[in-house]
Amino acid sequence: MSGVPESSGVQEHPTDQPPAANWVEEAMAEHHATEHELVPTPGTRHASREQQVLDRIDKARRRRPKMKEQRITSSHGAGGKATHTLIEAIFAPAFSNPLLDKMEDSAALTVGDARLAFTTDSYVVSPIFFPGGNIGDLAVNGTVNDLSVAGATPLYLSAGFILEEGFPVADLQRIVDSMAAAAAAAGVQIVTGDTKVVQRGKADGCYINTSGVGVREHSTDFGVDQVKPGDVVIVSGPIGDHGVTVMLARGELDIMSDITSDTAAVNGLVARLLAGTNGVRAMRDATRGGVATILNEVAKGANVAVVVNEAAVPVRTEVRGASELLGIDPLYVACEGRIVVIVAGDCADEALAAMRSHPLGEQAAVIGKVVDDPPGLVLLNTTFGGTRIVDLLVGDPLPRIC
Amino acid sequence: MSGVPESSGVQEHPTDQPPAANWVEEAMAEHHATEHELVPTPGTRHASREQQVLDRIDKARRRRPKMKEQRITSSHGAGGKATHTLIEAIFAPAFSNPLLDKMEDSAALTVGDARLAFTTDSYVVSPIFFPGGNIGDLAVNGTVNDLSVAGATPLYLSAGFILEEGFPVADLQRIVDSMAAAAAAAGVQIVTGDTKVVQRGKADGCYINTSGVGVREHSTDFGVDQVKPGDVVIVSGPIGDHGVTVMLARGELDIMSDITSDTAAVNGLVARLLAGTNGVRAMRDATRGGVATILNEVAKGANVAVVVNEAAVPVRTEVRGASELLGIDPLYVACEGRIVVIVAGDCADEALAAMRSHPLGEQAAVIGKVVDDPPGLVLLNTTFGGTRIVDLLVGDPLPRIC
Amino acid sequence: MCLGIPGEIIEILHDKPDLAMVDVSGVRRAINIGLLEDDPPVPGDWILIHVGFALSKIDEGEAKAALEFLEGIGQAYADEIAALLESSID
Amino acid sequence: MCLGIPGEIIEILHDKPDLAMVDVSGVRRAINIGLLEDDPPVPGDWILIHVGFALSKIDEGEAKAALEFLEGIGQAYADEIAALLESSID
Amino acid sequence: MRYVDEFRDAEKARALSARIASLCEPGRHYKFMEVCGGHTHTIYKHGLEDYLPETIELVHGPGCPVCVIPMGRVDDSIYIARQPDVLMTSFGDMMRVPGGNGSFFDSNAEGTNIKMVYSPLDSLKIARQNPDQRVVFMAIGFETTAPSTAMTILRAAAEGLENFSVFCNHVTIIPAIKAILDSPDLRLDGFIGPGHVSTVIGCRPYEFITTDYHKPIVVAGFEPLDILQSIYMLMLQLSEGRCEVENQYSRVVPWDGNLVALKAITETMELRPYFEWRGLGFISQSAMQVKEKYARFDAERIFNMPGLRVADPKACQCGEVLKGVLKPWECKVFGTACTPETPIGTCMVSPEGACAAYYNFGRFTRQRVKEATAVATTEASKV
Amino acid sequence: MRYVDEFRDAEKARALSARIASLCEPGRHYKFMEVCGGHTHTIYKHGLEDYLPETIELVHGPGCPVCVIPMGRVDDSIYIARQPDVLMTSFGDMMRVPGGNGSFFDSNAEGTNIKMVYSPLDSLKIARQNPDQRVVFMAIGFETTAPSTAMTILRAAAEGLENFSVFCNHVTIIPAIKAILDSPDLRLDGFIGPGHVSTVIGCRPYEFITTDYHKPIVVAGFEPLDILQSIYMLMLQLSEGRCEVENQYSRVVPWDGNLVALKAITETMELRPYFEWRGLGFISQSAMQVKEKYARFDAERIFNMPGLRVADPKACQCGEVLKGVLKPWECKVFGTACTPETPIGTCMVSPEGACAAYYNFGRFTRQRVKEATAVATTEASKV
Ligand code: SF4
Ligand code: SF4
Ligand SMILES: [Mg+2]
Ligand SMILES: [Mg+2]
Ligand SMILES: [Mg+2]
Ligand SMILES: [Mg+2]
Ligand SMILES: [Mg+2]
Ligand SMILES: [Mg+2]
Ligand SMILES: [Mg+2]
Ligand SMILES: [Mg+2]
Ligand SMILES: [Mg+2]
Ligand SMILES: [Mg+2]
Repeated sequence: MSGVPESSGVQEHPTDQPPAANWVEEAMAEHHATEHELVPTPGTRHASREQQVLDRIDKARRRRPKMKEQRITSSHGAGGKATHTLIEAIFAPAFSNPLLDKMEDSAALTVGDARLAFTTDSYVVSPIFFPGGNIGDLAVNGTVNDLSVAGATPLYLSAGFILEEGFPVADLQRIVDSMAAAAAAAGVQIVTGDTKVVQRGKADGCYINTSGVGVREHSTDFGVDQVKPGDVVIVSGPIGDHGVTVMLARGELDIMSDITSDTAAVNGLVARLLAGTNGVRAMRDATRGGVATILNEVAKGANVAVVVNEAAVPVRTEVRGASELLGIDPLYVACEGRIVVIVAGDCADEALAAMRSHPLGEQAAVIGKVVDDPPGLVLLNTTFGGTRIVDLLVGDPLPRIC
Repeated sequence: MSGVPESSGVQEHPTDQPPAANWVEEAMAEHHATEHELVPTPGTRHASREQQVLDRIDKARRRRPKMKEQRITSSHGAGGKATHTLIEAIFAPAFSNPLLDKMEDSAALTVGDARLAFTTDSYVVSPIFFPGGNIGDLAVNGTVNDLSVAGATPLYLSAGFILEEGFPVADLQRIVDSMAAAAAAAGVQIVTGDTKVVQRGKADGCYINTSGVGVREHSTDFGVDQVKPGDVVIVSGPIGDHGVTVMLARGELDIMSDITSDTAAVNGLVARLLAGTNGVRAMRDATRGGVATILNEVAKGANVAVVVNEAAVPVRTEVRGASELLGIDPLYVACEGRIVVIVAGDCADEALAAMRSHPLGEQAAVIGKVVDDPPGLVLLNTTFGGTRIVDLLVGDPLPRIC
Repeated sequence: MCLGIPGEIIEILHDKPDLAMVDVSGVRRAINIGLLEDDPPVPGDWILIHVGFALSKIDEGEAKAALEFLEGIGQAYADEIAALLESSID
Repeated sequence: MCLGIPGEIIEILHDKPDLAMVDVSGVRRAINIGLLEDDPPVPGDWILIHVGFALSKIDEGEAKAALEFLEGIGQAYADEIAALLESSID
Repeated sequence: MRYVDEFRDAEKARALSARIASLCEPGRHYKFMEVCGGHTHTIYKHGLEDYLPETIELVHGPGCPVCVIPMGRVDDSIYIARQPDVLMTSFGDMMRVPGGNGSFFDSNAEGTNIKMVYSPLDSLKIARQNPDQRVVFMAIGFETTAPSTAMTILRAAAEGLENFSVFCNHVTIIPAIKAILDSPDLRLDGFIGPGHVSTVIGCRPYEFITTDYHKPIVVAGFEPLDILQSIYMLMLQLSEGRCEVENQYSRVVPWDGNLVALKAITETMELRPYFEWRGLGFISQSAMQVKEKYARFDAERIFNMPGLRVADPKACQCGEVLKGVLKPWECKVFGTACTPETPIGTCMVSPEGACAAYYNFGRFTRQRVKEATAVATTEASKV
Repeated sequence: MRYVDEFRDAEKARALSARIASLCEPGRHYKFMEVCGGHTHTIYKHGLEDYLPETIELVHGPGCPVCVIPMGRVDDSIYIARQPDVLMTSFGDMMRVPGGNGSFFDSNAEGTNIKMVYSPLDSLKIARQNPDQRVVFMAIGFETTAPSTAMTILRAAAEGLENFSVFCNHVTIIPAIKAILDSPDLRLDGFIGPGHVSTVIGCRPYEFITTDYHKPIVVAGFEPLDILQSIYMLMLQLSEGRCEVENQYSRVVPWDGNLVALKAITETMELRPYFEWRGLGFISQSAMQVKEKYARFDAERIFNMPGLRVADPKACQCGEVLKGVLKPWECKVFGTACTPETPIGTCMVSPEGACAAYYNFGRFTRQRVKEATAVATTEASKV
């Protein structure tokens, strides 16, 4: 067997024309319906056929996204394109209000004279215990972080547990102890809670929701809409540790490593940063979807281009090894104790110095820059010296073979 | 076969002495260890043996409750004794702080000059759609209500979704639309959210967590610790509609009825009440565990006795019918739009009038009274003219046959 | 022992003649009436329901008699109380 | 096509001789080396990993030669650039 | 609710109460046992004892079908539920009853699938819907419930259902009453007879109580007035020196019982030589098992259960409490080894059991409760 | 990383780039096809085209093994996965590829159990751990991956595993190249040969390209310098008028391939008479099936799949795009019927496919991207 067949060539299938898939038929109908759009209208400026095709795509893109799927799939939870479509097609239009529409990590509220931040996240990590942490400290740190990156001082957390019948009480005790320790470390209090128990087989041991309230003591508002060309992009440390740790901890890949999750509360780091510079425009914690997703949100939200210098992005050797082996890109892998900071260009040095003075920011690095064109895109200067576009991921970062 | 055996009588089992269960052995060891406690110490006041036994039980009760089970069971989620034990044994000691320790429906926070209320609840109702509502409006109303009964004006909600892979998008859309409508009806905004997708078989379609922030505009603090002998107990309407509706909607009992859930936001009702009287001491929404559980919390929290007049408790005919058929007590059945209000005795009339002036309170009724002795107990004057103690439920209100 | 609840027969399910639709205070369930085959109930009859089965028919006459007895006692009691009160007023 | 990653053999698993523990930048996995049975690798050898199998051994000499060629081109390029710069200075 | 509300009338209760009081011989103390757990429940739920003079005491009998199931049978059920592809069904009441290694709830937490059903027939429906599961109905109950199980077995046989069986734990009330009557230190003056059992077995089986043991018995309904009237009838018998089987519950209980139901039981079940009762030990011929003829529906034959007994501590004194000889707190293990969370004896399983009720509320005397509610009622009426 | 980082050196790339530019004949346009999806990925990931003069164009070939799987085979896989007790495994790449009724992800949302594995051997482990499940490995890949599947079948046979089978979708690269070469309007100047396929089949099978079609081919490694060097070698051949099979990737690819691997394939698999490729239609003898001898591990024999084809619209023009005849936007269904969410042709499945890349970023010219990054780099270096 050499791979060389005796004869070859494209040929027609011997049977009758098979039926088309439903979606293909629908798509073809749409195709025929829009085909006339390509005929240049007399009297209008004549666009090239290529430009017309691009315009048509652009028009389709500007429509409110529709859910094409009839059922929720795992992609809708992966933080990439499907998640964004789900949010934009279902949640955003139904709940729309000025605070929600900002689509930040936390909502910026004002109650009386108090400037507050309010956020929520549910935690469904599997496995529940992993090197470097567990679902409990993750849940506390995650919500502390969403408040912190809004420039708020996290104060109060809620804790909602959904427990599966049969969950070991000893495991729950461990999780609760971790939460208490994480809350103490972050200087926040868990002030209200709720517990539900669901039937065996209706959960995965333990899910936790934490919501959080913080106070925005700074007079400036941070947010993606503050970002301007000329700003620089800083990450607070090596990326991807958490995501790779959890992926390997599931055991299905049979890969061994000493990587541990980076889960940590970043409020101390953020406080240090804000004390050291007035130039901060926006901050996000690089969780689900990783740094690449955050930067796409920045580029789209501020209508700017973000240019990243690949060689400057800190990635641990083992995270790189696991990523190469699995064919995934660390830029898309979740962190749980790393932040991405956009800071005015002339404040980059003082911001970096401030972050590096904190243990969680020792390896902080400037990884890129904000420019004006092409708006909405994240671009990468590769280590190799080339350039490419860093898009939103279509689904999860899955192990690839090709 | 007449039920009369030819011979009968207690006799020994023909085999050897069987082994005792582990827990029986442990319990017997404890028994022997405490047995000496019953020997009166010379020089101390001689208590009767009965009093000694009661003292020993009391002492055991005052110990911090321990989880005897090694695994979470469905009872831990039912709102009765097991839920209380779980909270007191695991969550309360780990997270303890003055705000949480009040164990109210929402935490009373102060941020700067702002007096806030903050609460959380997860919703795992099955079925997701039921007559009169669905998990979506339930989730909005439930959190609005926990804020309202703290005397706060509900302002902002978070929404955290845990979706099971395969959940129909159309169902999600229906739920989200209900949430939007419920939020609009209650005058609150959903300002932050989160969506997680878990593998098929790791959830039950859709779970929702809502957390809420409200502002406490009244200078007085409401809470169970304000309750005093002489206060009266009011419920805002017929009880048990929600719990019976959901129980029947599961379909397993094959019982048909026209009952619908009472799910509703009570903030308007509470506002009307607070405008009409200054005598309100405490309010709770009678959810999981029903009115009986709330009143037990009041009795224990305020160290008073609550005496309920059974004939005064409004219960719909069908709810009563279903309850009799299933052998459950409506006092323990969940409502989702009913509140229990404790009000100073001399303000009862104005409170009742205020509540009855609101559509959700049309059938409000004084159902009982707070007295000083015996502290910690809920007592019932039955319709029949007798009396009994209304204790916390040991588990769920289960269909009984005897 | 064992929870038994009175219910009214609304309809005999003709496709399943050992089942009857029974009403209990406005809620309805199909109840097996196979144990009453010696004297099958008809719509309007009241039965005692236990775990989905009709255990017996409720005898309206006996019920009435029982209530009359109780009322008799009640009346006698009321008369006595009245007599007592009257005597104390005197 | 198909993702292939170089890794270093750390240990042949003696209970399962067609498996070797392989290190890739500090992470380790057992890799099937059955396709290399004509010339079995030993610890210290580098192999190309694809879907859990070693597809071939990496030839250190060939790799060195390739790099030397590339360096040669690089040097020649540097020389030319230098010459160019020099000439433009002139 | 018809046939319910009429029998919960406080006015009539007061009248009956006065009659009963007038029948009490001065200085005499009366103890009546309500055999049936349903009666215990009614007494508790409606606060019926408030209508009785202090000299009449009600003793809660062994007639709660879940409370008397011994730990070993709970363990055996869990053993069956743990077998591959088993889906077990039972009544809601059973779910919390502890065996030697926890309850059905605990067992479900460890992975078994034990579901509540409202009716045994619902188990058949589940069996039809889950042909790849072996559905086992864990049957409990006295003669009231046994006919339903019997009808269910007959229906399964008629349909030829192959994935359904019954783990039979039906018990019979007469031997339990007899065991109590046989005790030398018995202190009971009469029995409130089990109304719903009697719809099936009728009133005749109680005759031995009057003839052999000379104790009166009144078969009673389940509304509070039914019970109060039955007590009145017992007092009347005592005061008149009579000793008879009387039927207070004649609107429901035919003197001869339900022959169709008895036939169904006899067709499918037979008496066991003996059966263990929680806290009471073995009582001969006190329970039913599936007949050989229906062996293919008999879980005891299908599953090879270990059948291990779990020993009650020797100190367990349920028998004495049931007979009215001991107060709950006088039992040696009360409140230490035996608590509502870990009940050893039958009186501790249900919150209405004598020991559980005393454990939870022993410190609150009935007098104290009455005073509290009286105060509240008076003050509330002012509102 | 050894053998990786050395081949990503920008310094050396600049030198190679200059050499390549110097070899360009003025006015001549060059089109090389990188056959392999792995090469496409490297080119995209490292931005390799920035090192090429505008006159050298890279055409992305049909060598992405998931992209070429036709909708009918995805549907067949889902059909198998829906059978009772089936647990299907496949590589992560397959999970999102749409069939006529959605992808594996969509199918899992409807209840199938299709799991990702890193290695085919992991499927065997899953089969051992789940004896009550029928584990089907949905095998894809060119000759690189086929040996792993072959070894897995041999291992399953040696162990006598009874609950494991393979749904074989292995394709062979040579017929696809030949199909493209046979096109009358071909506009390619040479081929970048698939390095990892060649570790198995060696370099000889490409000789017909040089002898019959007179196109040069260089078997290339997967680091960006490997590809750049291969382009240099192709340019050198063209400028010197040579037309040979050369091996740039000699550190990994032996000229004769891997005989053990070839033997494993030949032992377990044989060529199919024809096989459908997404967007390309049927190509004869372009895929493998499990041999009769291993029939018990052949999912196609075990499961009676409908084997229905899903028609590509006639307007689909992947063949032309692959041959470099058409630009993506010139395909009639581009952007209307065929989008990345609903890809009809192979070039739209992976985000690196020519049509998907153009759909997503067509409006941003390479020049615009280069300018943006250049500005950022200059300004950032000031920081
Ligand atoms: S405490 Fe009561 S229930 Fe427990 S063993 Fe003693 S008598 Fe029986
Ligand atoms: S748009 Fe591209 S991928 Fe789609 S059918 Fe046309 S050529 Fe093929
Ligand atoms: Mg965030
Ligand atoms: Mg958040
Ligand atoms: Mg989990
Ligand atoms: Mg977050
Ligand atoms: Mg709650
Ligand atoms: Mg509440
Ligand atoms: Mg709450
Ligand atoms: Mg649910
Ligand atoms: Mg609540
Ligand atoms: Mg979130």
